Parts: sequence; structure tokens; C-alpha cells
Amino acid sequence: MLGPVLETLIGGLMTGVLYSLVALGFVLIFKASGVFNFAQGAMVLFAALSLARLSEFMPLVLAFAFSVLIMIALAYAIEFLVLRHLVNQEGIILFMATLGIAYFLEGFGQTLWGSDIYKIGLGLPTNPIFILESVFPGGLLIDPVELIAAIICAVMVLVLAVFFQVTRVGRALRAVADDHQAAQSVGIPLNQIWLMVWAVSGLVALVAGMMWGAKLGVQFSLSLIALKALPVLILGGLTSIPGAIVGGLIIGAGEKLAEVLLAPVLIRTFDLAGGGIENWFAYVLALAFLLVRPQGLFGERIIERV
Amino acid sequence: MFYREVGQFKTSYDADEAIFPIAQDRWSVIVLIAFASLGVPLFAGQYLYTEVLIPVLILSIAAIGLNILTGYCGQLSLGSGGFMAVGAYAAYNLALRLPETNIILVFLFAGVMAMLVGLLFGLPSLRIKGFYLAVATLASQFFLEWAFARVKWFTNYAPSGSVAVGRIELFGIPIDTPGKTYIFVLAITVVLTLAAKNLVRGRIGRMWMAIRDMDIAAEIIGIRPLHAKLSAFAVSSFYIGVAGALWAFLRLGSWEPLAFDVNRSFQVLFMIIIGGLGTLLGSFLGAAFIVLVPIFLNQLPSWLGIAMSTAMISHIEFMLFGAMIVLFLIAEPHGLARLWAIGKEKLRLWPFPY
Amino acid sequence: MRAPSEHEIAAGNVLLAVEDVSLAFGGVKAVAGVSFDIRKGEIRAIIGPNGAGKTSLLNIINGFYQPQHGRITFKGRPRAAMRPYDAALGGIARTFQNVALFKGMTALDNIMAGRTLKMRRGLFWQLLRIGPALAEEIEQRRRVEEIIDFLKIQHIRKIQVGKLPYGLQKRVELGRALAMEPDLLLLDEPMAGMNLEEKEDMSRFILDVNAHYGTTIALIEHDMGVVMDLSDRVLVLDHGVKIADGTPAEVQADQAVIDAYLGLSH
Amino acid sequence: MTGKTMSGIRVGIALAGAVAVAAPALAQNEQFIPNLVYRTGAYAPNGVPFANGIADYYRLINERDGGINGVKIVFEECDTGYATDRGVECYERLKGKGPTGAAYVIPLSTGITFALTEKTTVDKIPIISMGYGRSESRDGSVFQWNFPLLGTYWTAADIILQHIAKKEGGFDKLKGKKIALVYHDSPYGKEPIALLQKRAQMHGFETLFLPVTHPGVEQKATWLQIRQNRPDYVLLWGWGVMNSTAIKEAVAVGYPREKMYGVWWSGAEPDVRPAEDGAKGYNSAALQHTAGQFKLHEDLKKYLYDKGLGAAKWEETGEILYVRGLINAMLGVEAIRTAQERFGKKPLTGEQVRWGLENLDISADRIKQLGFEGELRPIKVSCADHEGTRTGRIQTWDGKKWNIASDWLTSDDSVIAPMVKEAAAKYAAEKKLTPGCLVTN
Repeated sequence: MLGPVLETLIGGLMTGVLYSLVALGFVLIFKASGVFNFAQGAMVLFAALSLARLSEFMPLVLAFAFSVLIMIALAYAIEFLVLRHLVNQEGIILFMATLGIAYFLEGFGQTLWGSDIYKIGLGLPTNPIFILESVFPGGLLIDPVELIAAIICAVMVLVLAVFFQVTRVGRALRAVADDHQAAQSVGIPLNQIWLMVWAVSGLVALVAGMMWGAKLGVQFSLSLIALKALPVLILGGLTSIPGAIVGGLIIGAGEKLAEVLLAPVLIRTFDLAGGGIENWFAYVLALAFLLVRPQGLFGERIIERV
Repeated sequence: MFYREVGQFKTSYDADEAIFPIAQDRWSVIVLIAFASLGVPLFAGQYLYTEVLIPVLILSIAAIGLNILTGYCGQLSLGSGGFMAVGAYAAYNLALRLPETNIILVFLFAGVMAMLVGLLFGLPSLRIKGFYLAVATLASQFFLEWAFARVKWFTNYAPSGSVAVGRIELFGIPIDTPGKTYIFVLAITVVLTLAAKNLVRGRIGRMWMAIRDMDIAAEIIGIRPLHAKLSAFAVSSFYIGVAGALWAFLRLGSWEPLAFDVNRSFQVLFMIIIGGLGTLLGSFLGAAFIVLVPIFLNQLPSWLGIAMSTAMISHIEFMLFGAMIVLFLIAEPHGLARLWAIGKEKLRLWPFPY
Repeated sequence: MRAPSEHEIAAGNVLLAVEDVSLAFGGVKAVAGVSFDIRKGEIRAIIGPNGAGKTSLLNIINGFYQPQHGRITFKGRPRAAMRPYDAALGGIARTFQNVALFKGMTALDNIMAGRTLKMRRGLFWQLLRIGPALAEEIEQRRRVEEIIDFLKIQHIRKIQVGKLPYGLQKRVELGRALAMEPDLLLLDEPMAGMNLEEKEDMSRFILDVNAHYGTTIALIEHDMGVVMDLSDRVLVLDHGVKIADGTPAEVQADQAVIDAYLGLSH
Repeated sequence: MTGKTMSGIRVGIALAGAVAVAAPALAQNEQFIPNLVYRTGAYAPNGVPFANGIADYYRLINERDGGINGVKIVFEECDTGYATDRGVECYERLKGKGPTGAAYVIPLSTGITFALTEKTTVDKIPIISMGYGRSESRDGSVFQWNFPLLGTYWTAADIILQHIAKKEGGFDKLKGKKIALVYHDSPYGKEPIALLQKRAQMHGFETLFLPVTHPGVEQKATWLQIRQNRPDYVLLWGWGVMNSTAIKEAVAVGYPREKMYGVWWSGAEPDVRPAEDGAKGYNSAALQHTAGQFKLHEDLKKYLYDKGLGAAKWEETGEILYVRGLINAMLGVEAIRTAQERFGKKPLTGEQVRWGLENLDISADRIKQLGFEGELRPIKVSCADHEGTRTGRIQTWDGKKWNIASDWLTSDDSVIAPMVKEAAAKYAAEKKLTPGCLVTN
């Protein structure tokens, strides 16, 4: 029994890492501009589509570079066409605006790049690795693609952490996150910072899209991972990078364990037509957490002023 | 000149508290309802009924529901699809298990069940706000979708999970033609709209708006957030539940939980953003917009005689909705309804430029 | 300095008493062991330099903030803290330093909202809006129109308050508070940002409210001239601590007040 | 730009061409056929080739023969996105077009088929659900307007089980074995469950049903469960992106692809290609035809692709789903032709086309004549049997192409017929229908 549970846990944690990667994009934007960017999923799709289609004509590295440029251009377009006009609006209005952006990007991405399944050939090994075969019958399964994704994600987080702590831009970013007006008054150009942060989260989307795409193929459904990242954010807190990571791991592991362990029990008890509880389980987990600790695991406490 | 209220003096608060205090409004609403119920059947064909009028009316009810919650009370919900499903399956089960039940009661029951579920899922709104609440409502969306796909009792053990309704009749008159269906839906829409209009301009509506505009100040004048938010959730879910039952019974006839998935929630939300947050008129305009745009886009290439692939039309639909939402949020947060009001303002002065 | 009013004669009849109340945010003490009372019918001013804890005190009175220490006695009922709803129910109304109106609603609706507690008819009657619900609505509307007339804001009745100039917004906010028919009205800088003429208007309204409806008023104000003209008694705070309490004349003569406050601003 | 986007645009050109001809002339000699497709969304990879096949066949008939006996085909696509309600919308929008309304409707989704079943009865328009739809709808006395030609899901599941039994050495050898079904959580995916349960009861094997939520990119937990339950075989009832994901996840948990059997909607190129070598050994049922170009393609090249009128790219015209689109369109056209013999060579109503479908009888000679030799076996539809034929094969992916891996297998009617009868009777009772063959005058 322990073997399968451990295996599910490992599998869940690795899926969780990929959720974290998407959630990270959300956090970056929220931290700097207070925008809850629902379009992050559409950005992942868009980035992955660009990369996949470009890599049909050119070496992957070059395709990656071009995709980075495309994501920066996209960030600029979003800043210039949308955000700039919605400064000082309520969070909820900005959120709905990003819903619009998401829809637009989904249509635009497919118009530009097509709606088939596309490959991103990273040349990753696909056959499973089994460890601890002496301890558990059949060993514990590890998916090498996910393992590599986990490592890349870890590197990504490290780089971002360094970026925020050490560089001048990073410090400015943190200042903006703390207080928009104060930051502006000491001469930090808000628009540039926002542009910057959208570009960075575009880059994160590209990496996330690359990893998901390498695993499952690049297709329209990629944009749906935005829906997977939401509970992660709630759990981890909207403003915390470590929160996004830990939240992703908890949600990933929690939902897979629930599906494998809890669903069969539910099916038997209530005579259900199959399981598939992971979809809502992640949300309910996050929601339960939210009621206990509204600011999330690592989020900052929100104090309301009159 | 055409839209002048000058000279209309109200001599009592009673008159000023009438549902449409301005004579032109009153008359245009009466004319509109008369036209919709008596005029339209003179010329409408089946296509106009089933593809335009009936869906617009039913979705308007859902939009009014969400508008009460989001537009009036300021609580963002992405769970409309789930509540519509509650209405649909509640109605299905009542009609199935008590086949003699009057169809009006079936739809009322659908609304009440959705209201109870809405109250339950509205409880977190007391502690959480904004997009946190939006995510919480998504939880209800996914859970409800799942429950209707999995709990066999809801679908009467249908092996495919798809359910269908039989003949629908009202007081012995079968509602079997598009024309009759339309009149039936129209009647329900008019009643529910007038009731919503009454609610939003009375004490309860002011409570909702107060919570929306500034919940702290609302509490200080004696509005209990619990009361206001839960009543908004209840009324909103009732409307959405009725809309769900109507959609299932009179539009789809046969459905599966996917008919009420998260895209339906987004669709209803888009209606109120484009139509206008916090206006009832906007609910209708938004629903009409969302229904008509795809039809229009499908016709457009043949009208223009240009080539456009099916995929392209679909993509344009996505882009157009996305762009419209952003555009409206930037330029006119009160949506089409506000544009209408501006138009009216202009008409009031026309033909004089000032 | 105005002549002693008839309300002062009734003084001694305490409406609200605050005893040894303290409130701290993190390590910062906003209010430290303040005690004072408000008597029925009087106009009570609370003054002090910026950051003296004036607004915090109002927030404690109407239940926004829960003090860590101390006791509040309102209408003879002592309690550790108020809840905003209970405060409203008990007859405490207030206005805010930065107008806290419902921006998306008309002036009329804002003031009508102030009468929420006076209205009883439930959802069902509201849906139909006939009979009792309509009668109630019309009755309340009549009362609200009196307030509108009193504040001379008839012309902006049906305008969204978000579109009104600041001075009018303040007036609507006062109207909303009055609509509650409060026993105690808390005004947080009712004249901030107003020009002289508007200030005079507002002073007139405050005095009229006090005289006409017999409403007890506690107000925070910076303009010392206004304070001296309007108030019966003045409470002076500095850094969260009470440094003086008395008639305007007494306070004006108080050395501590002169040092902490008047001395600086004059 | 390359690929499907481009081909989509070409369809558009073709389409607009047809409309442009139609509009000014107000020609009455046209047969209108709606085309419910999906070229967008999660199911586009599979929807696009199928839609292209259908479009090309209609165009070919117009270009080569000048229509069906001189009656030009006018068709219009409507994108359902595989969503049932959009499908209903599309149907309602298109059913009344053309001088005689829609000839028939091809829903290309079991969910939409379910939703349309009652509507088409009222509107008198037949549904062709070739290889999908309600399994019991082959009973034409109850489902007078449904035509699940070439095989239902009960047929598909039965063929696969027969193949597995043969491999194991007989149905009795299945006793104690465990067979899992990974299915798309929709009416489509749920269809085979009834047959699997029946067969499980008969032969004593265990079943494990694992639903996958739309659109099917989230299957990690499903495959971990498979790894832990170690079923002897896994049946896959997926569609669109769900299929390729399933195969990839099978690779990731090391489940042998040789033990996986997809339904015929889970056995096309878009399903296996993304998994690359990982899909090697994966099996699926084949709906009579195979991949690859055949006789008809000479005409397709000559009349469409050489003139730049084709909807797909030429290399894609041998793909499984494209070929299936061709066959589907051909069956529809032949039904119209059959009906024309009785009602005259003019645009026909849905009711008349229904008669053509119910009396459809395509012999081996005729198949050869039509250029479909080797892709289809003779089919004869009757009121009692709206399926027409229930024979298929198993194919295996070798990493590059699909290879036929079995003889012809025919579903066992001694098992299925009683199930059909029972289910159809239940439906008739619920809807208060009196079963009987429909007579068209």
C-alpha cells in the first residue's frame, strides 16, 4: 500500500511543480501591479504555440529566442493597449479585463499558429525510471520529463529570487509592490516596471508552456492550466513566490492523492459513476484553507483602512 | 425633442416611485411588451424564435441573476453555469418523479433549489472578497458539474449521463411549437424582470448597492453584510436556476452536465460586462449581443462575399469577445446600457445641439 | 463664542461614556487610556494635531476598531466594544473624513439607504412592491425629502453622487447620517476642504440639526474658529492621550493645549 | 503559414464559392447539407481532417459530376467546438436552409446526437452518426431518424473484446482478468460501459471504469491508478487531445501499449503522432477502412487538388479521419441518390432522404464503382437494422503507420441484439412512442 501512495505523492508533487510554474507568473504580475492575471494560461498557450511552430523552421534555441521576443512584444501590447488605460481601477475590473485578454489571446494564438497538436522536441527521455525496486515491488515510478521540469522550475525560481534580491530592477519591483505611489514619488517609472514584470511573467509562461508542451503536446487545452493555477495561488498567497511553489506542491500532491485514494471510497460509498474528483478537490482544498487563513500560506495580511 | 421629460411634473412621491417615472419610458416598455407578445408572432419564423428570441430571453434571465450578484451587490461569481445546472437537474427530477406537477411549479422549484445551493456557496462571501470569492465560486462550478455527472440519481441512472425531457404542457396546453415556447418564456421573463426591477429600486436593492460601493460604510448605516450578501446570492441563484431549467427544458430538450460548464459561466459574465454592470437593461443587451454576434459572424462572409473558414470565424468570435470586454471595461464600464442612456440623452435634446 | 444653549442646561445626562480606552496597531499606540463622555444634546468637539488619535476614537465609538482595553457605555449599557451594526442600531451615525458615500447610487438613494433600519418589509413584498412595501417606501421617501429640503440639495436628488463636487458630497453624506435619525452623530472633519462659504453653510446645518432634531453631535474639526463657535465642550488629544477637556474657553486657556496644539498652529 | 490553418482557409474559399453561386441565382436545383464540424478548440486535431474529408467529397461530386444527378450540393459548416449546446444551435441555424431544408445532419459527436435525436424526429431530418451515437438507435422501429451506420459503440467494444479473447485463447480465458476502460466523460465515453458490463458478467472478467474530464489533458491520476491496479488490458474511449495524452501517460507509467485498445475514434494519426515512438504497439479498432490513399484519390487529385480546391493538404488526404470523412459523405450522397430513384432527381426533403437511408444498399460492385474498394464492405440498411453492417478490424501503430492486425471481426448479435431491444423498448416507453417502421409516400 505504501508503494502506490508514495508513487502517487511523487507524481503529484511533480505535477505540482508545473502548476507552480504557472502560478509563479500570476504572482509576479500581482505583486508588481495588483492585477490578477487570468490570461496567464492563455499566455502559456501562446508562448508554447510560438515555440512549437517556430521550432519547425529553425533550431530550438533560436525558436526560444524568438519566442522570448514575441512574449516581450505581447507584454508591451498588453501594457500599452490595456493596463495603461485601467490604472487606478478596482482589482475586480482589472481581473475581468484579463479575462478579456485571455479570450482574445486564445483566438489570436490559434489564428496565428493553428489549432492542431504541435510538438516541442526537447529530446527528453520519455521512458519511466523506477527507483527503490528492492524496497517496493515494481519500484517507485518517476517520469523523467517531470523530473527535468521540476529541476528547470527550481532553477527558474532561483534565478527569479536572485533577480529580485540583487538587481536594481528587482529592488525597484519590490518597492512598487509595497507601495505604488511611494515608488512613483521616488522616481521609479511605474509603466516600465509593469512592462518589465509582464515580460518576465511572459518568460515564465514560455518555460511553463515548453515543459507542458514537451510532456503533452502543444494544443488549445494548455490555456486551461490557468484554472489549475488558481487554487495554487489561493493556497500559497497571491504575493508570495515561495507560496506559489509550496502551494503548487500541496495542490499537486493533494489532488492526485485524493483521486487515487479518496475517489474509490467515494465511488463505493455513494455508488457514483466514476471518480474524477481532482478537478474540484483542488478548489475545495484551497477554499477550506482560505476560510481559515484568508491571506494564504505566505501572503501578506490585508489590512483594510477607512 | 423626442425624449423630453419637461412638463411632466410629479405631484406625489407615489408617482415618482412608480416603476417607470418618465412617461416615455413607461410607454415604450408597454409598447415593447405588447409588441413582443402580440406583434412578433405575426411575422417571426421558427429560426427567429428558436435561435434568437428564446435564447436571448432565457440568457437574459441568467444575466439578470448574475447582475444582481455582481452588478448590484459587487460579488464576482464564476459559478453561474453550476447554478444553472442545479436548476436544470432540479426541474428534471421533479418533472420525472412527480409527472403531474404544473410546469410553473417545476420552474419555481428549480429556482428554489438553486437558491438553496447558492446560499450554501454564498457563505464564504462573508469572509472573502474580490477574486478570492471568484475562485471560491469556481469551486462550486467544478463541484456541481462533477456531482451531476457522477451521482446517478440526478440523471435517473441514465447510462449515458444524458437526460431528456418529455412533453411540456401548461394547464393542458402543450408547449410544443417555437411560437408557444416563446410566449411562455416571454411571460416568465417579463414577470421576473419586473420583480427584479422592484427589488433593485427598493430597500433590498439599496442594501446590495451599498455593499457593492462601500461595504464598511454600509455596515455603519445599519446594513448587515451577511444579510445583504446572502440575499443577493439567494435572489441571484434563483434567477440563474430558473434560467438553467428553462434552458434545459425549452432550448436543449436533452443535455449533459457539459452544457453548464465553466464556459457557460464566462458567457453569462461576459453578457453583464458588455451589457452593463448594475443595469437590468444591460442584461438584455448583453444577452442579445452574445447570442447575435456568432450568428452575425457566420453570415458575414457570405454577405461580403469573402472567404472565411469556419475555424477563422470561431477564432474571430473569441478575439471579438475578448476585445469587446477589454474595450467596454476601459471605455464604458456601464456597458451597452450606458451607451443607450447616452443615446437617450442626445434624443432628449435633438434636434438642438445643446 | 455663542450663548449657552438650552441643551447645556440638560447637561449631566450622559449619552455615551468612554472609560480608559486603549488601542494599538502593532506597536503604535493610537489611543492610550482615554476617558471622556458625551452628554445628551450637546455638541462635543474633538481636536488635536495630526495623528492625535481623533479618528481612531470615533472608529472605536462606532465599532470599527475593537479597543484592546477599556469600556464604552452607550445609553447606560456598558460593553467592551461596539460592532458597527449594533452602533447603527443603537442610534449612532457618522460621516467620514474622506467622504464614504455609495458612489454608484444617486443622492436620493444614498439618503434612502440611511433609512434601511427603519424599513421592515421583506423580500416578498419588495418583489411585488404593492401594498405595505409601497406604502413603506413612500412614507420613508417623504421623510427623506424633508432631509433633502433641509440640506437644500433638491436639485441633485437623482444624480449619481460620484459625479458631485466635494462640498455637495459632504452634504449628502450628512443627509445619509441624518436619515438614520441618530441619537448621536459623529462628524469627522465635516468641513475639510471647503471654502469659507461652504463652511458657513455646513456650520449652519450642524447647529440646525442640533437644535431642530435635538441630535447629540461629536465632531472632529481643525478650524479652531469653527470649533469655538459651535461646540459646547471640547476634548483635546495629543499622541493618543487626553490633554484637556472642557468648555472652549477653558480649553483655549489651557497651557498644555497651547503648548501641544494651539501654540504650534498660531 | 502552413498546416491546418491554411487548409482551413482553403475550405473557406471553397465554401464561399458555393454560397456565391447559390445567392444570386436563387437556384432551386440544390440540395442543402449542413456540416457540423469543429476546427477549433481541444478537439480540433481530430475534427479538422474529418471535416476536410466531408467537404472534399461534396465538392468532388459537384466538380466531377455536376452534383448528384445534376442536383448541386450546397453545404455550410458550423463550428460546434464539440459542445452539445453549440451543436444544437448549429443544427437549428442550418436545418431550414436551402430549397428543401437539410437533407440530413452529421453531428460528429455522440452528445450532440443525443440532443438532436428528439429534435430531428419533429423536424423530419435524419441523423447519420457513422460509427458513433446511441448504440440502441440501430433499432429503426424506435429510432426512426437515427442511422448509426457501420457500427455502434457496442459493436466496437465487442470487436475489441473478441480480438482480446482470440489472443488469450477464447472468451473463457478472460475469467479473472481485469479490463479497464479509460473514457471521455461524456455520453460518448459512457456508451461502451453497458456492453462491457454484460460481457464481464458472461465471462467473469473484472472491469475498471476510469472517466477523464473534458478535454482530457489531466490524466496523471488515471494512469497512476492503472499502474497500481495493473489491468490486463486498457480500452481507450477518448477523442481529440485526450487520446494523445493517454498514450503519453501510458508511456510515462510504463503501461505496455500492446495491451491498449482504442475505439476507432482513438486510432488516427493525431492520436499517436505526438507520442512519437512511445505509441509503437498501440492498437485500435478500425472502422472497415484503413489509412492511405485509394482509387478515389485519383479523382480528388484531378478535380480538386490540381485546381487548388482541396480543403486539406494533399499529403493529409490519406489520413484515417480524412478518409472517414469521405466515406461518411459518400454514404450520405448515396442515400440521396437512392432516394432520388424514388422521388425524382430534384432537391429532396429530409423525410425523403430518410427513406433513401433506410433503403440504402451498396453492393461490392457499387463500392468499386464509387472508388472505395477496400475501404468499405457492402452495406444494407433496413428498418430493423440502421447500422447496416457491424464488421471491423484491429489495427496496430508501428511507429510510422497503421497496420491491420486482425481478420474481419463481426460483433456478436446474440449478445447485442437483446441489449438493443431492451434499451430501445425502454426509450420508447419513456417517450411514449409506438415502435414501428416509418412509411414514406
